[in-house]
Amino acid sequence: MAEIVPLAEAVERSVRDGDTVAMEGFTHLIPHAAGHEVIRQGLRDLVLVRMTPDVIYDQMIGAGCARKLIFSWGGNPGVGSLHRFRDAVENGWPAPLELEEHSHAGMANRYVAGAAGLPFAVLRGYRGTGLATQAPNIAEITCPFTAEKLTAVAALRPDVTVIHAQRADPAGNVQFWGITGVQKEAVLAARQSVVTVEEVVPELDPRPGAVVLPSWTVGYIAVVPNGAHPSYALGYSVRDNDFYVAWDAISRDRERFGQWLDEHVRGEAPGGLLDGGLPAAGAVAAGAALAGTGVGAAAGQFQGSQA
Amino acid sequence: MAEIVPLAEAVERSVRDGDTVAMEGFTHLIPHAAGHEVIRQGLRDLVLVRMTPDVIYDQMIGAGCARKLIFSWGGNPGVGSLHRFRDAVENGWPAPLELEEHSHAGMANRYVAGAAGLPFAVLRGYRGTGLATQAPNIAEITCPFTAEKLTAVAALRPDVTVIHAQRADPAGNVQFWGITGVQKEAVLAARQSVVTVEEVVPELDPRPGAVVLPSWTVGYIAVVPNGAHPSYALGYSVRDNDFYVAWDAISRDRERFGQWLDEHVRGEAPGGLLDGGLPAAGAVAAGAALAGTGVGAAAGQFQGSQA
Amino acid sequence: MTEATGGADGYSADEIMTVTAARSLRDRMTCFVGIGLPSEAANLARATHAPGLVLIYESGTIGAKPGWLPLSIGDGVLAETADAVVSVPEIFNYWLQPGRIDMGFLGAGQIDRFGNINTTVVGADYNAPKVRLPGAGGAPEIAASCHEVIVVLRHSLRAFVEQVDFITSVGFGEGRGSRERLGLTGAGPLKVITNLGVLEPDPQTCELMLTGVYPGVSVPEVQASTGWDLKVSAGLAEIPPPSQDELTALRALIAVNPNGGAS
Amino acid sequence: MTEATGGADGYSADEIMTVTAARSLRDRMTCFVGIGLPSEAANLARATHAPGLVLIYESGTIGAKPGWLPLSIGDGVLAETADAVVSVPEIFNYWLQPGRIDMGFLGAGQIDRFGNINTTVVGADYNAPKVRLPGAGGAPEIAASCHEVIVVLRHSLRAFVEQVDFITSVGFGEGRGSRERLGLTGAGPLKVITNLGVLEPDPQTCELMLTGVYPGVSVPEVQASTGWDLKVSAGLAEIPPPSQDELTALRALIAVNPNGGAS
Repeated sequence: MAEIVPLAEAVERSVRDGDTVAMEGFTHLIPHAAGHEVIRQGLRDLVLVRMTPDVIYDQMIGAGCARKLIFSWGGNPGVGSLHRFRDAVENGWPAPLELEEHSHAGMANRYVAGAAGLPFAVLRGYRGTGLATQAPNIAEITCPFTAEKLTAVAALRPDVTVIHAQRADPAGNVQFWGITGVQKEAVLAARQSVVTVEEVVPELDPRPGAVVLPSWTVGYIAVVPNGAHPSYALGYSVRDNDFYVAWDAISRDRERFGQWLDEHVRGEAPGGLLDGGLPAAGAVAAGAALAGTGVGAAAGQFQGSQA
Repeated sequence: MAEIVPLAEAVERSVRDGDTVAMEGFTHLIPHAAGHEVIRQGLRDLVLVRMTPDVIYDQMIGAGCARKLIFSWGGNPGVGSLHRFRDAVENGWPAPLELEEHSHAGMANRYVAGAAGLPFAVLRGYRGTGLATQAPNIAEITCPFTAEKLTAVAALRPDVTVIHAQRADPAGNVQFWGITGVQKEAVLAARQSVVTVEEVVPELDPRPGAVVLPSWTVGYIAVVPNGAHPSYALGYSVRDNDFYVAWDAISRDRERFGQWLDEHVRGEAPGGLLDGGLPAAGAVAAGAALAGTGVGAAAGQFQGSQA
Repeated sequence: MTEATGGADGYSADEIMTVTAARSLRDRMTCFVGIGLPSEAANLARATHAPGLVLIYESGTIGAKPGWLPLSIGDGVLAETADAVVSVPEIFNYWLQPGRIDMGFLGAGQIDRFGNINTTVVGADYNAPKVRLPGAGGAPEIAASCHEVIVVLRHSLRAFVEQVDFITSVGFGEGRGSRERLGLTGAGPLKVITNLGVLEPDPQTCELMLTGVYPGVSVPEVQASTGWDLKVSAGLAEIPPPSQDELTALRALIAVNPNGGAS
Repeated sequence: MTEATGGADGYSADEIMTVTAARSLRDRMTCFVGIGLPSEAANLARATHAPGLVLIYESGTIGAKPGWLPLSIGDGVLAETADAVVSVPEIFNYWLQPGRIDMGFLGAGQIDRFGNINTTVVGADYNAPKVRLPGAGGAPEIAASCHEVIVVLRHSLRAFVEQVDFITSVGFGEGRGSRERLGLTGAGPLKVITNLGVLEPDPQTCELMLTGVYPGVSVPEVQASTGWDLKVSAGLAEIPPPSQDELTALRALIAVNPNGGAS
């Protein structure tokens, strides 16, 4: 049975330093507010999992939460590079970031295997690519009927999956609709889950295209209106495309990023715990003077590869 | 692009003697009218595929359409045995029926593999059961990451899949809702498809829980109101439970079955072709005097195994 | 169909069987339910002591709350009252297979001393069966993957056999350790509930033994209906008869069934 | 970002590139579309000669009909105008993987003489890249499974290289026969459309050769922007400039984009 609690409590009770944390939402319904809470609580050494580590993980990586990233596409959709992500990979700032990268199809199937209680999933994928040799958790598998060679990917089983949804009911059933992405699989694959919602309504009337996660499959629910911003919740908000464009400049510079973090994340206290184990804000921004990362080249060329 | 045509034409253009034909619908939306059309057209030697070959396949098997049945549960749900099915298996009447049987999970995953363009699917299933050794298309497979032993099932790729849906639009997009079963997978796994619908509407407004099959994934659409009877179409009809109960007596006796077939299937001509290649009605009922099949024992005990 | 033996205090053997099965379900459990006796018992539990019981049918209906006994696992009432309706592949792959369901509730054609279930064929030759049964359905994976399993069926020599003619669904296989060797994640059939009493696996051998009888039922009577040398538990208990509330609820449930019961 | 070279008759190099890409799409095709240049071209085709083009985005929107260029593959307008919205696992497993999609429309960071695509890292050492690119996304399986693939990217020596630093998505691998050996079911990148002209694989070797140039573009100019010895097709054609209708439609499409184009 899901418990409805404040966001800070949901994160405090579910996420530990070093955990494997998946925050999913495919452009739509990205749990930004929960990501900010993870930053505020000063969590460290996380293995972050996400198909499209866009602005939300750029912020968490830049804030020093992550030790490793498991992903399939890391960019600012329609805008360009993720500068904090690139700074971590190219310059080890604020800390080195280990990468495990896949294709979207591979990541989606890794969640499917996790949700299905299987140790692996099979797909036509990776064959002939550098990914197949670069990443672990990818193996060749032979069809026992046709002898055809295919690819197996290992199941993903996050310690915690975090998503944002439109609604829950008082019993803790969760409902989301629109582009529903891989969130059902990500929640069902995880040991624990946190769902932020726009609102709690007395009853979840059926909606076209809606996914319902029964209360007994969810850990914690926190009511956070507009908790996906700058992503959106269909029926509640629209995607703040201006923010994604603005993020390019904010994130390009370490110092400006640090200021933004202080002002817009660490300065906000949606549910207490503000002073719980946080590093001093100055310490995070300290490395900014070392910048000059040379990022930003060719962003326009590379974004097309998002497909 | 789907073509909207009369039912007789849809069946005539898509099904050939000897084809592998899947008619799906999980209790809900069973394409009975299309099954009757297959009987009327006198199709023979079909390999019939269906998770739950209930009354619809009892009729088709009794009418002599089938050479082989690939299935996972053959009963009259909530009532008892399928007497025509049992007569074919136990006494070879009207013709011997080869069986390939699976579990529901195995059949569902065989369709999934077919829909996904994979030669096989993996599940935790069959291990320790007699099915694993009895049926082909089941093999042990080892996880390349954990060395765990699991089960692989071969993809199902029917020549034709036939389903019933609530609605289509003039462009041939198909929509169905309620218990949607395995129909999406069965259509996507097949080379060709026939969809009977309750009605064609100008526009398919979104419905909660609806599956939409785009026109370009469907072969033929035929408008057949109440085409699922005695099964039902949520929002259009209710399940005719009385018919399922009555079927027990109708189907128990070869002669009575033959009469029913003449009256309710062969006697109806929804779209021409009535005289196209049909055996004389008398020939079908001829074996009835040979009956005495001893069926009906223990039906009450066995139905519980449907779950 | 087995004739129900008349019960002592105005209840039938079938009624105490269903009531006993219902009592095995705890509130808020998730329960994968087959049609027939299992569905009757699960819906009785939901109508009495376990209002928060989550009923899951293989048609993909999760949290169905039917107001009467459905005749089939795909009745419209199941979809209309469910918390969620998912596809058939999904119900097996995402919900049953990972061990997400607490209880599997099965019927059986034959059952043997190690709780293995046959719903495929009666007779030694698969290709020339004496009786062709419906087949596996969802049972093999329910038996494999639910945390625990309850089997409900009426006692008879035909049904309770030394060894089943065909293993459709694995109980304890060849005895203790079999499930582990096969990689089956659930605990197996922890209770077999019949119209005479209750059988449970011996913790040492996993052989089913008699652990409870209904009022007025003798041990020899049960043994005479069992096709193996049925051992009796040292802690054999007499199972309490249905309460008036339980009987009333069960009869109300059956009375509103449009087809007069799913038996 | 590459500066668009000014076109002859009042159109830019980027505009003729997008128009040429759009012309490669036929009406009623199904087309798996990436954001950026591919999405621009596909939406232009739908707005002009191919109104029945079925746009499929990896966010799970099938048959999306956006009225403007979406900034991301998950913009609300895609879901709201789609014939069907499916989950991300489903779009890859049931729709892309089986070869159900006619055309895949990709961008690229680097591309090599055999049409292999790199969107992962620039530099020889994966662990210490000169430039970290976004990664694979859906591209490897789009490149593998669509019936055919079109790649759209701007010409430069940095982008058109003898051999990519990292094969993110396979074009023709090491040349003719590679795709078959790898079991890739689609035909591969049959066109690479740039801001200078069009490259297509040599039917014998699968090496990309120049088959078309835009008005005012010389062959040496294209060769000077290509990092390998670019062969020229015997049937080299001059590609017709955009028509006024095409230009008007393209500019209208970009003008209504809330964020001024997906560049």
